[in-house]
Amino acid sequence: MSTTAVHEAPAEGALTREELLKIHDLMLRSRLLEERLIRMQKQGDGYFWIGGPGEEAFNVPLGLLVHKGEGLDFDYLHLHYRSSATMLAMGADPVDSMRQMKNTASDPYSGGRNFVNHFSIKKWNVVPVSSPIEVQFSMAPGTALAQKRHGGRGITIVQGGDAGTAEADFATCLIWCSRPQQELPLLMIVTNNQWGISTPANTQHGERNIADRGKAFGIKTAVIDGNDPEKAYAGIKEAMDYVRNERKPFVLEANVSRLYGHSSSSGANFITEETDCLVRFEQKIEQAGLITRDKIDALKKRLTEEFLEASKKVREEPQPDGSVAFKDIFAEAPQNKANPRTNGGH
Amino acid sequence: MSTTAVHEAPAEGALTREELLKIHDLMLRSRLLEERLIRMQKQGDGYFWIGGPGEEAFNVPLGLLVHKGEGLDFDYLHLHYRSSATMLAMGADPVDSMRQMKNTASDPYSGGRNFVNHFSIKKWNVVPVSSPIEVQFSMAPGTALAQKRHGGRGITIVQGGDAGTAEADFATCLIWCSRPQQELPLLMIVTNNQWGISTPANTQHGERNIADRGKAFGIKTAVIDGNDPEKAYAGIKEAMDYVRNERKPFVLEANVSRLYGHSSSSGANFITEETDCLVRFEQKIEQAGLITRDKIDALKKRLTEEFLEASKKVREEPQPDGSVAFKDIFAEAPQNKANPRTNGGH
Amino acid sequence: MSTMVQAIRMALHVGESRMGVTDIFGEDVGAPLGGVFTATQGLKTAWNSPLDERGIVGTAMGLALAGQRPVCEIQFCDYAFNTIDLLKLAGAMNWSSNGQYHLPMVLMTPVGSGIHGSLYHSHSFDATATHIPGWKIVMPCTPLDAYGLMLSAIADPNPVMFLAPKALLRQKSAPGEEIPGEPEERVLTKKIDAPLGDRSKWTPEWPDTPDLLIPIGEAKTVRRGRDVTCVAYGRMVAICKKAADELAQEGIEVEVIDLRSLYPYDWKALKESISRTNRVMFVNEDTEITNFGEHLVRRTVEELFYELHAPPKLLAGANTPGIGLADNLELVSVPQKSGISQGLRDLAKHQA
Amino acid sequence: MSTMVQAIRMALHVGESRMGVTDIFGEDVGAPLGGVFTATQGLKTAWNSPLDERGIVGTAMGLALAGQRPVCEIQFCDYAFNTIDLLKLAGAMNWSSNGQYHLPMVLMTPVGSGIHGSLYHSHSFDATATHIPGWKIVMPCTPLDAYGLMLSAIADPNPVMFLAPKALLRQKSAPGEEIPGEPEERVLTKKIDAPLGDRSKWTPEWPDTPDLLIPIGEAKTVRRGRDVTCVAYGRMVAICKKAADELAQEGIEVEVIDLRSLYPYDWKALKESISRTNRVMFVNEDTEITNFGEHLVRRTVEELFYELHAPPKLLAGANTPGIGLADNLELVSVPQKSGISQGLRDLAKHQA
Ligand SMILES: Cc1ncc(C[n+]2csc(CCOP(=O)(O)OP(=O)(O)O)c2C)c(N)n1
Ligand SMILES: Cc1ncc(C[n+]2csc(CCOP(=O)(O)OP(=O)(O)O)c2C)c(N)n1
Ligand SMILES: [Mg+2]
Ligand SMILES: [Mg+2]
Repeated sequence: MSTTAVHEAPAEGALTREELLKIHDLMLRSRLLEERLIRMQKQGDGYFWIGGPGEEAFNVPLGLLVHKGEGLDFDYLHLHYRSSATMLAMGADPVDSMRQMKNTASDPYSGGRNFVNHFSIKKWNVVPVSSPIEVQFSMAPGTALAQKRHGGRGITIVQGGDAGTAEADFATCLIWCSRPQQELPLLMIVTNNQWGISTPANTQHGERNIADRGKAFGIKTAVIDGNDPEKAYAGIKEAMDYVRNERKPFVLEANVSRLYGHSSSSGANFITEETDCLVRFEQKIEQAGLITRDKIDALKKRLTEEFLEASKKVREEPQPDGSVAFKDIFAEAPQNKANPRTNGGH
Repeated sequence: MSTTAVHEAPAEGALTREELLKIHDLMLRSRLLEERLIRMQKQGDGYFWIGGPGEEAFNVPLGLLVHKGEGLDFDYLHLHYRSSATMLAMGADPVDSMRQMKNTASDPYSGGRNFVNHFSIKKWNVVPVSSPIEVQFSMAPGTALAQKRHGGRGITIVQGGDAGTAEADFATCLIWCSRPQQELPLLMIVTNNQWGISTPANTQHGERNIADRGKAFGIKTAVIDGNDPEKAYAGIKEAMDYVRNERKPFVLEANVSRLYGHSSSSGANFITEETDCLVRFEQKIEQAGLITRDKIDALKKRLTEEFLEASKKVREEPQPDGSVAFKDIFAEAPQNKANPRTNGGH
Repeated sequence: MSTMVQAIRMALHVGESRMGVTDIFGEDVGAPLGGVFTATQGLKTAWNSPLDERGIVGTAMGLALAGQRPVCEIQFCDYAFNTIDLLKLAGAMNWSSNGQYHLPMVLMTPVGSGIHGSLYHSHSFDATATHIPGWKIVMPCTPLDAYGLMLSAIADPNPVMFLAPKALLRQKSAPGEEIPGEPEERVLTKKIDAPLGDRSKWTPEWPDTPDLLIPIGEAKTVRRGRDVTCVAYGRMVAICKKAADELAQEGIEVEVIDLRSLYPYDWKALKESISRTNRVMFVNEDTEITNFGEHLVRRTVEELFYELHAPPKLLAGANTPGIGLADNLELVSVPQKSGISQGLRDLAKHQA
Repeated sequence: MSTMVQAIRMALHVGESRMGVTDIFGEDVGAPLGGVFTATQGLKTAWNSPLDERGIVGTAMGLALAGQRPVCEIQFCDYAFNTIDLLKLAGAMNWSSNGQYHLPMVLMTPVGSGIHGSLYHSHSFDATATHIPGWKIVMPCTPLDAYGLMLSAIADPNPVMFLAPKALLRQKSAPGEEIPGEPEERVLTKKIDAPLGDRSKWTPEWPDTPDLLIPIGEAKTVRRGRDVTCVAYGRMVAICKKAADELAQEGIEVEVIDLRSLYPYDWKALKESISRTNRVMFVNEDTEITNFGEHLVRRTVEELFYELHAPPKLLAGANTPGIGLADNLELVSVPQKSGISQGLRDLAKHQA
């Protein structure tokens, strides 16, 4: 079948059939995971939900394009609380998200201390996601500076929402990544869903595009459709390649949707008015003959059951005991090198 | 004499002979006052000096163009520690600056509490100059918002240096003054002397012009030569007229000099490498036949003596006593309107 | 029986309709949401701001400098820590301007734990706030006090911080503690709570409530007792009261004082009580090192050392980087009734 | 006889040459100035930053997350109050990441009054710093301690704040307290102080100084005494010592302890001394409400109440919005020798 044929020999730069199906699989997993997490919260298996349903078409390609690993040769990720699809695309275990939702002792990201989708994965350079908006943009120049000095192809990726760009940190990042002769390999990403909780972007932001703020600093910028995974993949790849090769910053803005509202505090109900990137993409690959509706439905069914079962198991996992509150406050100090003759001065 | 004739019937928009001489007189006064303050500090009649020698060509026209008075119908000024020429142009008494330098009880701006050139003049809407860099840019939207609502022609003027634009507050001001349908009558001024203490601007700032940062927000911008009082006057007037009439923001950047270094901490010695706007302007008006060198010298001599005498008097004025440290912490509370039946709840 | 959040809303309505409040603003403060806790629904001067706490505080300062009367909100006090420099500047405005510029602004922000808020929806702000000179600081624990203290905050010519214990915002007033003029519960809700769904055509019907200003600086004794004085504020007051009521069954009579105003605070009331009971415990949620309760302990030993029949006690939050999400983590991080009871019992039983 | 600022510079040199320090940065920290107090002259990893304290702290955090060892400077602690949210985040990094991410960063900043600094060059930071969990905090008052504590701060895998009493930065070490290996004064200056004028060709000659780490958490007794314990840090130590020496002529023997580390602090040393003298005064410059000295008072009455023969005292800064420029204003706002002597005398003479 011709469309298939096209996809067996994809056009220059286009994604292969396998890649497109992989992306769909990850988008679907991410969506179903978030929907499971929302259920868990509504059933009382967790106190609060916030996450990324509606951003899969952008976040999955991002995760696939990350150069994953630990240390300066790999990409550093300063993400926010809507990045679950990026994490799954990188290979994170969905069960761990359920553990953080249920704040079990087994939650690998925060040990039951933090809200769901507040990732922290040292072996992949994923620095702790923090609740305060935008502070990641003040830290990102640090990892990028270390990488600039180190050389190689590792870059720093920092991501946040649209409303958050009004915080100081976004401007700090623009300034620190564009210092003359000190430009940093830093990819600044704004996932623009046109909302800050209940506040529409167009009531607070005079910028035509938020990315335009990079221009005064001579930073390259682009605005892409984050609801189309192929466009997103291409846009992210182009920006990343530039940052990797030129060792210079780039501001990438992507339009995305917020499909379940802001968080469980606003009800976490499906918003029919917003574009659903998953539905859109499934229609496309179905029409292109890459997959049948039956296959999609079967996959959906299997994953839904898989996640439900996992959530039941997680529910039984032990909670951290009180002593955990006092663990990890300080890292072990190195053994004291002090010279007894003078240490303490007496 | 032709040039004079030209100045008797000035070209459209050009300044009259009288205006030019007035500007020169104020520039000279401002310069001599700062030089007197520097002397005072070096002689031990004051602990610290920071001020604006080198910015007279910009700051004097600014002061002359301010719509001066108290309340929403007049301009609000959020200035910084280099604004003495603006204050003198508005009619401030040079002796009061000496009082603040010597931290006398008679210092009207801070009662002997704050450093010299930290003005605060409520009757002219001059809000307190603060040592922390750039915070005035976070407060300016407040006075501008009140004026927007009030209507009329009063505007808010906020001014700071170039290095300080790296602080959060500059970005805050850009965002808050350009909200859709909420644009504020706010003139943002950056006096760019290419220095932040010892740090050259071109080692830290990737912007071609700092003013360009306004463009992403659809804010009008301009960059002018702040060392030429005629160009400065025209540039400020154009920006001000726009803000006054359109009730919209404007970012104005002016290149200026820092003629005595950063402050007394860096020696406060004359820097020969920088353009001296006063020398340049005096040559010009002398050649244009507006004034003779003798007249300039005589004026300089008279003012120098006048300021010296004043500084001697100020030296004799009493210092605040300790009780002043505990005055003015809180404003008088209005008399208690509480209903005794329930106040305090018992 | 209004809730605290309704009481704050009614006070803000009085503020904007009779006391000259010009602006009530912050993130999600305006329509349609009217605040993440609904404290600002239906108010005619309420508006939404950019997501920028520094801009919120700075703009409030500018408005106050221009003679307006702003009430600004920081959505959670957890997000006010990037504005401390501006808060210090606001507190210094009158002083540094030689008394020229008053700054009549109110900053309101929800504080404290008790809603499973994890690291960044559980912070206390009392230690930080009381260390900033030039501010008055109030922290009510009942709807009526919230109403009266908000009115006093608005009337004050100085910057006033209004710390709202977030876990109490939806609690109803006790019988007899209604705000004069407030209608019966269901009616009030119908009149002033925004409806679900489309709110574009909704306008509230404000009940006629009086100018009942509760003076800043006056504590309230919520329970009389001869044996031990327990000084608390915010969410801790009710817990201390409950512990005290239970201890009465053991024959221990605890006097519970709600400080209500953290600065200036009612030393006269504390002194009178401590001099009578000779034993005192201070309770608050903030982390225990450099804690406002330690100031009260210091003042106590400075002035009342020889009145004390037992060492004064402080029960405060654990010195951890945050309050963990899991119940067990929050329970060991914030004072609980059991610990409060034990502390009070030990004090009462303590033999000098 | 190095000055404190030279000692810090030598420690930073050891840090970058032997201990893995990768970045020493902040406003005017790099060439040509090398810091407004010259603390960073001639260091090979020193660089100038934009005028943005949030960027400085954030970038230091990022560098530490990436395995670097940054030492960042806030030019004056007076300008660190817009970064408290980031400092709190840094202190929470190890805890919130379940122990995955250590944050080996040093933040150094000049603190305190004594140089006629007026409102914004006189701030103390000890109250604010000690209220932020997850940080270690040191505050030396001699060049040798500055050297040894900076080395310990650099070696520590956690965020450490190095508070430098600005009025002491140019003071020389006392005889016998030199840093081992430091040459004679004039020679040292020639070797490591940047010349006036053009510095582009200048490179320092670093003396060979040892890895003398002074452990974080150890106080130092600077004067033995049986009658009263006086606990201070930073600029107040020498003033307390002087007051104590004078009081000796009245027959009052004061024990003066330099805390040196504010967190963790050496409770063992304080406890031992207070249990012996039964009288204690804490002295610091920060404003007196919600002050770190109040924590020490609280700990004292909590654990040593019955050892005390007099109420424990705190002498701290006045609760004013700033320290005024005029001498009279500073004198009444910050503890002075006369007040310290009087306080100690009263304590010693106090009859229980
Ligand atoms: C510093 C700070 N201020 C306020 C909040 C409360 N808050 C949480 S999410 C949010 C809106 C964020 O909007 P945006 O940046 O567009 O990201 P989105 O949630 O739309 O993806 C706000 C105000 C916060 N978490 N941190
Ligand atoms: C928030 C803050 N950080 C640091 C300082 C110390 N400082 C005083 S002036 C100055 C440089 C300001 O440079 P610029 O903004 O260009 O103004 P200029 O002095 O050149 O006119 C610095 C870093 C300060 N006063 N405030
Ligand atoms: Mg958004
Ligand atoms: Mg400059």
